[in-house]
Amino acid sequence: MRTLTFAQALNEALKQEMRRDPTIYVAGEDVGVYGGIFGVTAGLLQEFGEDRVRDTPITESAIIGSAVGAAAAGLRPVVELMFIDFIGVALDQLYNQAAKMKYMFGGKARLPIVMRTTCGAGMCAAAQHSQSLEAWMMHIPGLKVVVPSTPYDAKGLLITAIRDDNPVVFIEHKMLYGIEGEVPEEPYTIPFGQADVKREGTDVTVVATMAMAHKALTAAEELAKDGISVEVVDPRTLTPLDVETIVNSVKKTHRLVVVHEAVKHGGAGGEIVASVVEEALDYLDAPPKRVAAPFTPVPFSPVLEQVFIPSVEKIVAAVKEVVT
Amino acid sequence: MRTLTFAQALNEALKQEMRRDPTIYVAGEDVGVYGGIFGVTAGLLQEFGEDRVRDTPITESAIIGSAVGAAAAGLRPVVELMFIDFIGVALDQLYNQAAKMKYMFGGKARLPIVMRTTCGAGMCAAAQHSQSLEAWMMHIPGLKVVVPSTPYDAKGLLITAIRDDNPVVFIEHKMLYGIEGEVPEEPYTIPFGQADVKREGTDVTVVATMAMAHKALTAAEELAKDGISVEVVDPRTLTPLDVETIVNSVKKTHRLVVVHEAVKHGGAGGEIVASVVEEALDYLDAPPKRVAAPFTPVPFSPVLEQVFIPSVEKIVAAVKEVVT
Amino acid sequence: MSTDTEKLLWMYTNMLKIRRFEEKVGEFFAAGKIPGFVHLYIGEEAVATGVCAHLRKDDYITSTHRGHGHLISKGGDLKLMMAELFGKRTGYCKGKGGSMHIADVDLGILGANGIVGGGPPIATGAALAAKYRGTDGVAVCFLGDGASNQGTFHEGVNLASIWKLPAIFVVENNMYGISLPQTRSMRVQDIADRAAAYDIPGFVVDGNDVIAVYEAAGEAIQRARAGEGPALIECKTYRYRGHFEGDPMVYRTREEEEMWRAKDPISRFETKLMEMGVLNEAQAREINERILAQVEEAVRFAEESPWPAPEEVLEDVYTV
Amino acid sequence: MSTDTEKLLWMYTNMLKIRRFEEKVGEFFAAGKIPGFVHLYIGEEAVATGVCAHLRKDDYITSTHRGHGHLISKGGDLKLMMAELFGKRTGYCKGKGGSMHIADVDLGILGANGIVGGGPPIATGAALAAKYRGTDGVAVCFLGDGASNQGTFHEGVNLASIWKLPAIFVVENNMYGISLPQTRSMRVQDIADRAAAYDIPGFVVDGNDVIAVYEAAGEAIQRARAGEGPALIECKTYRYRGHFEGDPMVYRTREEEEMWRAKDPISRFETKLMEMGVLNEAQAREINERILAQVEEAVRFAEESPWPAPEEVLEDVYTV
Ligand SMILES: Cc1ncc(C[n+]2csc(CCOP(=O)(O)OP(=O)(O)O)c2C)c(N)n1
Ligand SMILES: Cc1ncc(C[n+]2csc(CCOP(=O)(O)OP(=O)(O)O)c2C)c(N)n1
Ligand SMILES: [Mg+2]
Ligand SMILES: [Mg+2]
Repeated sequence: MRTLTFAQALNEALKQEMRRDPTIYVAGEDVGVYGGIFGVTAGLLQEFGEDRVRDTPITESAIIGSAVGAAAAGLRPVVELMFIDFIGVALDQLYNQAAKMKYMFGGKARLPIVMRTTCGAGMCAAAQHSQSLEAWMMHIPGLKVVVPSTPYDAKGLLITAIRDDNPVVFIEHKMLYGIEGEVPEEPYTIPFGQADVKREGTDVTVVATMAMAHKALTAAEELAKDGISVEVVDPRTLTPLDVETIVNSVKKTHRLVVVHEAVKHGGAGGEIVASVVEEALDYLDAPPKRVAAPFTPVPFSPVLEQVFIPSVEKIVAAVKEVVT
Repeated sequence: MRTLTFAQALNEALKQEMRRDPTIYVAGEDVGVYGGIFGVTAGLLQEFGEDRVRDTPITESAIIGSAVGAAAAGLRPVVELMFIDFIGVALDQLYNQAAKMKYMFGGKARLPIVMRTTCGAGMCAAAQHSQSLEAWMMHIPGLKVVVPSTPYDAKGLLITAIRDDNPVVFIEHKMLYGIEGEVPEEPYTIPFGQADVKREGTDVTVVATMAMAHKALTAAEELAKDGISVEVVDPRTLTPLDVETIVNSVKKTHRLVVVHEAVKHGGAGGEIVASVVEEALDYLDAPPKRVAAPFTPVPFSPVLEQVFIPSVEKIVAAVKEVVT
Repeated sequence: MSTDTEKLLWMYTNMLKIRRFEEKVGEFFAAGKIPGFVHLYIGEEAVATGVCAHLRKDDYITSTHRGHGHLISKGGDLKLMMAELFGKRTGYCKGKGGSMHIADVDLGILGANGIVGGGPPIATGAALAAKYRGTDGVAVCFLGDGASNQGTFHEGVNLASIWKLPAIFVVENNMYGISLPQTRSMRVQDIADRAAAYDIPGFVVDGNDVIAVYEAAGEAIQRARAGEGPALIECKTYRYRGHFEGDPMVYRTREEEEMWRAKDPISRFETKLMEMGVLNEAQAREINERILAQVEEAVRFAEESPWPAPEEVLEDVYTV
Repeated sequence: MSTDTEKLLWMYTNMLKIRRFEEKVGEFFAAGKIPGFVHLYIGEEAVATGVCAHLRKDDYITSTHRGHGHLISKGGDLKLMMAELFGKRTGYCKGKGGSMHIADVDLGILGANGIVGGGPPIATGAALAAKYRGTDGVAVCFLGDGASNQGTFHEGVNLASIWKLPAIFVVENNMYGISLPQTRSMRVQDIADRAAAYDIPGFVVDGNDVIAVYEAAGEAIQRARAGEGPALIECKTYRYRGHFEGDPMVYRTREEEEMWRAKDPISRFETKLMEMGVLNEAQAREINERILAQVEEAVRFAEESPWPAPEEVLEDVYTV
């Protein structure tokens, strides 16, 4: 099969969906003429024109807020928040408006909004351009939260997101844009709430998302050399969260390591660990472990940033701890 | 000893600290002439004047942002965010600016800011005035997060917060303002990161904060009648979190229930459960349980709101499940 | 004045409807039958009425925490509103929203809003949808003087301006944001002056004169329908009640209140209509009675309606 | 023009310092020695220079993602800056901040800022502190044309206005916010017109004429020191480089760039100073060489400095 980069897979999903449904429009900073700061919206303006591909001023509250109004009035906005770090200037429109409207209105609203955004460290972009804030998004009833790790997942999940009638936060880890993988040409969907077992194994379950899924797979390779068989589970969506697949894996392996790039304290890992122990405490042969960033802002210097980001070595070490 | 309401205890702390230190000022919506929408800043304007007690427009970004600038320039702002639900219009100034400045600047900044705010359901104030968002605050390195449950704790923790050289989010549950308790007249501090065992017990550890600490105590009373001895631990601060006291309690009781009013998914309970099982898995005789709100916005109708808020009955039921 | 009789009587009737409905709401709040925060619009009826007199069903509005007047003016059903205020399952939001979140998307009402400044970006988006679909629909955003200090106001208006959207921002300047007088929340005297920052027209009108509001809104809405972009209309008005029911109102004087009551939008308009011969005492009495009956019916409906079932708490979070 | 020779030469020297420093930064970025996002100020040097020429050490500034020019103008140390850009432990932020977060609180530099629109509320707070303590200190907020569309701008300026704080908002209108031309991000031609929304003075100046900037800033800062409140100064200027290093610049024409290069703030000022007899060729050469030496020294310092130790990642989160 043909391979695409993660960014190309997203771009293809956008184009295919926009061709299918004229009520979809794209808006955000530099999404048009520039084609998106990471190139994900490249070529859209040329194909779909200014009405459907809207360069906005620097005005995140109005970008997301106008998506809320447009969606309530029948359109299907796909808006870009250039970095998830910027959500603090616009979060109200996401959690108090988009996510709650349907409920507050007694069910009588439909908010098919996708907010695409980037997260993550690795580019020395420092404390305000490198965060992983998916845990905040998870804690918002009414939202769905998508965290793809491969080009294949990225395309299928984005198409699902665009067709979903609820507000969806679609988080793209910036270090993944360049990775390649096989991607079917035709449009396809991947259901939300279905974790993907990226590697089967029997000794330990490693749950990891986005860039960390790749590190977990690398760690699994290394651990295989030591005779440790690692199952890598990628939840793919955090809301809804496929606890069942994770629990089933733990029931098989009896050990759990959860990896994320966000800081540990208050992160998504707590939710995953808690969900597993609530359902499968007796299956655990060792205390679960979380591998996550230390409780600090993201440092700039490459030396420090690499210490900050959970490494393959740390995952290997954590797995070794739980299997012994 | 003299008793005060929770609101009065906070008011006294503010007055005593403002008398002590002329660099402290208070700012926020309706904090002056009105005395605060819940009365916590009553009398401050009269005693300290307009320079130190500043009524602001409706401009949360500028309220918090100006506190950042004023603190960096040597003052000690105590600002009020009327409801924590409103943080979405101003969060950037809290997490990208206040919380990160010291680190981003290589240590050379001091941001002694207290942001007081209210949380919680119980007044039929509906989805945008009833949330519990402490989990978001926990996930921000550089912030401290205070969640008092009694008038005594409220006063001591607020004084500690004001004297702390870091940004502190001080969360007051609105249903607690009227509760009474003994409060010493002189100023005193309660160190952050020290959980308080509100009731000793031997059969199960119930960790609960703010309004839920009271419900946990009530549940403990009821369970005592059935011969179940409940230890109620109130962390009092979520960052820093006193894992040690909680773990020690669990090592004694071998059972854990965590209660909070926030929605369960992505809530602080996940962090607490995960922290405990990572350190004390072998001590647990039953799967831990979380009692928390369902994954919905806060509904308006009193009938629904009371279903939404974790009840004494639900805590009792959860405890019974883990002890059998 | 060329407005036809029917329109004039609709405006009179609508203002009275708001007034009587809200008086009843105040009573039931005081009696403990309506819980939560309730912000009454009494005194400001001319604003929503004069603006909405121009709106069609396919136009949109965004409202505020002080929303009953907007909803009624856009065609909101009194029974469904009252039931919602009572927290009953027959209410507009099945009891999930309450006063601050009543909506009727089918009528183009995109909701009251508990977040001050929440509306402007949303109205901008609704206006975008109208334009995107090639209709001549408009979106009206109601907001307060206090809200015009919020950053979302600046952003919403600016976006509407550069995209030339059919959005009309109606500032209800009732002189206070809770306890803070407008004079202490901004240095400009006229909020309409802020329109210049976005190169759009700004109008200042007497918000207690429904005809003045009607005329300014007519001009702005006509421009918007013709594709000429947004406008800002500032209506100077006053709320008679506290910020919310239960407000001790320590921040203003009884003299000020009296001064404004003397400019009551309803009695002024009633007098005018009588002078014009459009209305007489008997008709006025008849209209009033009809409205009172409607309000009573709404109350009865609300009181007799069932509470939501506990398990309904879990419904309506997601569209499936 | 009454500005004395010393000040004129300081301004000339300062602009050159920014230019040479940043040229070097551009080189090292291209060579892969400086990581992350780097936004250069080249072409806009007159703005920071003309404004900061009035500032004292106890005055405050807030800066932006495009901050090197502001920092240098407020007295920032080139060695510490360059080391920070390299990510070394001897840098201003011990390698934790990088280009977007350089600060020197002791010099009143409250930080570059990665959040567009982050500065206005912060500068307002610093101005509040100056006023609160009864000093005549001021706070200057630098921001871009793009940032003036952000809600935080509206809020920060409004608060400074009603509290009559000594805050000066300097909009560096370089015609673009990344790829979006100012003409497409707002309908007003002059951002200074937005000052009227807060009833404060607004100035439009040629941002490539350091004397024009100096004079407008002087007036605004003097007012602020005298307790007359904030002002907005819009400086029309242009960035020569891409938005960040590596930007393909698909959104503007080479003709436009050439037009602006013809108005280069440094060569214009150099010519002027020579005409005035304040500067001659030899002096200019000498100044240039001195600056080059300083920049070289900064580079050497940065290159020779050690990396942070891994465990330092955990330090400096909290004040204990
Ligand atoms: C973001 C936000 N900040 C503060 C509040 C609290 N609040 C509710 S109404 C109100 C005053 C609003 O004033 P204005 O916009 O003038 O409207 P009015 O109440 O006068 O109709 C305030 C401060 C809120 N609901 N949302
Ligand atoms: C809140 C926020 N939104 C978007 C960005 C991304 N961004 C960085 S610089 C920039 C353009 C800023 O334009 P302007 O204010 O005119 O400053 P200039 O770069 O032209 O100096 C943008 C959109 C950001 N850093 N922060
Ligand atoms: Mg008002
Ligand atoms: Mg610019």
